[in-house]
Amino acid sequence: MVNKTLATCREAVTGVFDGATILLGGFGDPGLPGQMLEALREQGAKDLTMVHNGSGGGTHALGGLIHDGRVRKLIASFPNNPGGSSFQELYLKGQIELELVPQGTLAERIRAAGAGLGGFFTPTAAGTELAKGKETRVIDGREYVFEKPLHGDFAFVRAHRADRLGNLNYRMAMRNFNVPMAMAAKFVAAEVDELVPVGDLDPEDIHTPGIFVDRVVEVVRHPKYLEITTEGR
Amino acid sequence: MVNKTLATCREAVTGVFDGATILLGGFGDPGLPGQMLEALREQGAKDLTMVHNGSGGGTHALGGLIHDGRVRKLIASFPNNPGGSSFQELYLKGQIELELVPQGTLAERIRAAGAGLGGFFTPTAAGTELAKGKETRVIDGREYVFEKPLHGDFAFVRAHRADRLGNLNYRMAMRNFNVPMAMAAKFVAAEVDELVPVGDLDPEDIHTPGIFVDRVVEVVRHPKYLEITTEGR
Amino acid sequence: MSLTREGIAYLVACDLPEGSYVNLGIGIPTLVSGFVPADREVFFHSENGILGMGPLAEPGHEDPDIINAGKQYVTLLPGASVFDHPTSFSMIRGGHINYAVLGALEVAANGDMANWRTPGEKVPGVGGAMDLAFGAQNVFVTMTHVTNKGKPKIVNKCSLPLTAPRCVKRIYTDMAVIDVTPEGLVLREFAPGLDPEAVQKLTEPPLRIAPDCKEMDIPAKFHAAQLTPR
Amino acid sequence: MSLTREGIAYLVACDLPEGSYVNLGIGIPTLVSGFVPADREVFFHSENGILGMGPLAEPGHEDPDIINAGKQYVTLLPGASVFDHPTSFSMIRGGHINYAVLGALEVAANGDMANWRTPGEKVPGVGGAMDLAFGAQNVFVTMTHVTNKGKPKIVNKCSLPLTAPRCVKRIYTDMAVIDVTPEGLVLREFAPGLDPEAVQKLTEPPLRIAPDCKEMDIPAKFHAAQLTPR
Repeated sequence: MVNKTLATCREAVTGVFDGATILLGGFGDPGLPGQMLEALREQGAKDLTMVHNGSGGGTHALGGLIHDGRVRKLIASFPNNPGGSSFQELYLKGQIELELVPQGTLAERIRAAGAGLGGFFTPTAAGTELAKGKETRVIDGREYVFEKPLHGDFAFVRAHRADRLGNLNYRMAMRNFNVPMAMAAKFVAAEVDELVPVGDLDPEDIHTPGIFVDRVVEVVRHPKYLEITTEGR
Repeated sequence: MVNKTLATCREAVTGVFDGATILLGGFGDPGLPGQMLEALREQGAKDLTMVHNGSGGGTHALGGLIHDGRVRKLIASFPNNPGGSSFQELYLKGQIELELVPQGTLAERIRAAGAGLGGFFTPTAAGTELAKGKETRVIDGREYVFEKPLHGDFAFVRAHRADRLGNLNYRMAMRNFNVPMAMAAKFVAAEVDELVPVGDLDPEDIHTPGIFVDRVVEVVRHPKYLEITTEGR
Repeated sequence: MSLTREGIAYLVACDLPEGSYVNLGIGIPTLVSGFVPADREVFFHSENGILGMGPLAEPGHEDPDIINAGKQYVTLLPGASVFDHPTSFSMIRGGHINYAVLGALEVAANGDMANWRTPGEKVPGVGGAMDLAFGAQNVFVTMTHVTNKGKPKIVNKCSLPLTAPRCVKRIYTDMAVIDVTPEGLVLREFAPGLDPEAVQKLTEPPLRIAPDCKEMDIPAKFHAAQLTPR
Repeated sequence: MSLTREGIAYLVACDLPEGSYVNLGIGIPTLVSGFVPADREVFFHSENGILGMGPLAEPGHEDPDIINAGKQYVTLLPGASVFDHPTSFSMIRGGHINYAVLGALEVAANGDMANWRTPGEKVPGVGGAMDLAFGAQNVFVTMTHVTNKGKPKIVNKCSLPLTAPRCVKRIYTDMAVIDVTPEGLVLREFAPGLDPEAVQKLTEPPLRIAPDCKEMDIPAKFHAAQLTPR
């Protein structure tokens, strides 16, 4: 019997190696796998490349990982979110690298990785500082920038409900980066509010089919992780 | 008050002009807007470019439109579906043009149009007859084919439930090409099994948000249109 | 005289037609939704995957999974939908959003706009700003007419890094409403008590005066004695 | 001796591991799902947006909105999900499908495969064949070993238009199971009553014999007296 569930986030992050690229889901609190991040802090892997919309907040979760000096590079659209002090301090000291990507381009690069594409042309950023050094092309009279897929060695996401087959359902605005990220990594683990028996999720309510997911951990929501990760746009 | 509903498919197709490109949703029967097609047959526009997975069947719906000589060009992945005799006959006579596109590339080109991309690189078809004359590029050691977005002047789709804001919900395997097609045309009309009051569709159950949809027509399912459109892969 | 921040937002709200799909940036733009007439249906989009966003959630009634792009707890109106980031930015980049209302630091006569890097900012962040500026059908800018130091923000050429070139359609400030057209900037309205000359004095590029240019018709509660600080 | 079509499908089914995600093409491949051991969970994907597909629907119990890529009414197993075409082909092209089991007209020694244009066919159609051949992690081919005219289908070089170059991992025929490796074709199993020489005689490229090459262990009901016609 297929069983993708694990008892703890600690078990879900054991394979993370030094230098790994990690896709970290969520936007603000909804969909952020806060306990996976705490488990990752304990696990110890370093020189990580983290892919996330922001830079986390304070010294917890992603902010904590950065604060601990475990992140070599951040790929993000909005790393200067209010409260993201650890990143900002390290960045100004030259101790962390930043690849700044417009939010829509970030989402599309991750999707392209999951969809097996070699790259795409987006209009966003053409003619701006963020297109410097990038290939551009005029297509049907409009200028586009070439962007490559963004693959992860690991993706960590948070969903609402899941079954042992790895099928995931998200509540409301939890889908955000989680849906594309769960498609774009070699190993995908989800922390979820609730594990349900196979068949309880309606086929129409599964937003991330189990084919994309390797491991699932039930993590009852902790109010702490609903507060600490707040970041601005 | 916003009201995107119309009483008949006839009204929904009035704007179709000679030479228009029409994205036609559905795969087999599920999601095929059969009544829109019948209305289009009556409406009379010609020299149409139809974008659909197959070529329809017999002399009804898409098959009928082709049979009537109204289609100048078909963009499809599987036009030789069993029963699609009108297309096959006209094609062999040189009376209809064909652009053959692998099914995944077809879906992705339509999505790219809806997503505002200028094109993308796909591995599919690299080194085959279907890549002839196309730009190719080796990216990270693999060969890819460049494909451009496929926009429609019109898209016709079928959904299960809808509201006056144009929000659409699909049952089971109805989503297929309908989701990307509804994003990729200047004018989008849906025929639906049932119109419901605004608020009856759960925010999580809306697969095509109303922003993509211009017109909605309630069409109770006709068994006739569940039979006639059967086509092979 | 000039307008309050609310006054600027009010002007934008009046111009959003029934049935339009709108994304509001941070700052003055967030105020716009509060001034849409009650009988007009306008749909607000949030980058993180919401269409049909309502007002901020009442304290104690927050849904932890419903936030806006500014990470505030918000509500959903009947008919709202939720979706993932690729879909959300397809709406933006694909030209499905009718209006993006954005704050700006500078707008040039040709519609170039800068709003993502403030001069003193050492850590850059772009968020969804570029996607919106490149993708929305109409980019409306709201800003104070001049900087804290009294310098025009509507300039011949942007000095700050661009968010997008030639993207702005209309500018709403505490002094004026100005259209960006292929023939240059066109003054459409000026704040009560001002005149076109007063607006031109604080605007770097030359303004053409629209044939129907007029003083704003705006309730007194939106009037401010002085220019609104940024 | 050789195998029936069901026998070929049975061999494939035995090789699909627990928890694998599989897309079955038309023809012999569709028979595979019927031979997966009852205690083994294997998930079947359909291009039109289904994962977790079950058997064909019983007559009178068809759901009009649940069909497979061959347009047959099918069922969903518990844990199944439905999605749109872009997502479905992301599963395929993105390398998420573990096994695509496809019929073929020709397979070459280097793994080139041709299955989308039959020689006599005047109207071309490709469907999802290329996406599957390019995208799946492992492409398994099922076919009769020779054509109706007795010519080998496993050839030095494909004469028909390719579906994808160098895509095939393993070939299942009514005579043999053959792996495509960087060192060429490797014979792993031969049908009961045959020997490697008999297989080689009807195979154009040279076969290497696997060290553990053996006669198939397959129930007698799958044995056929003669080569199975195409």
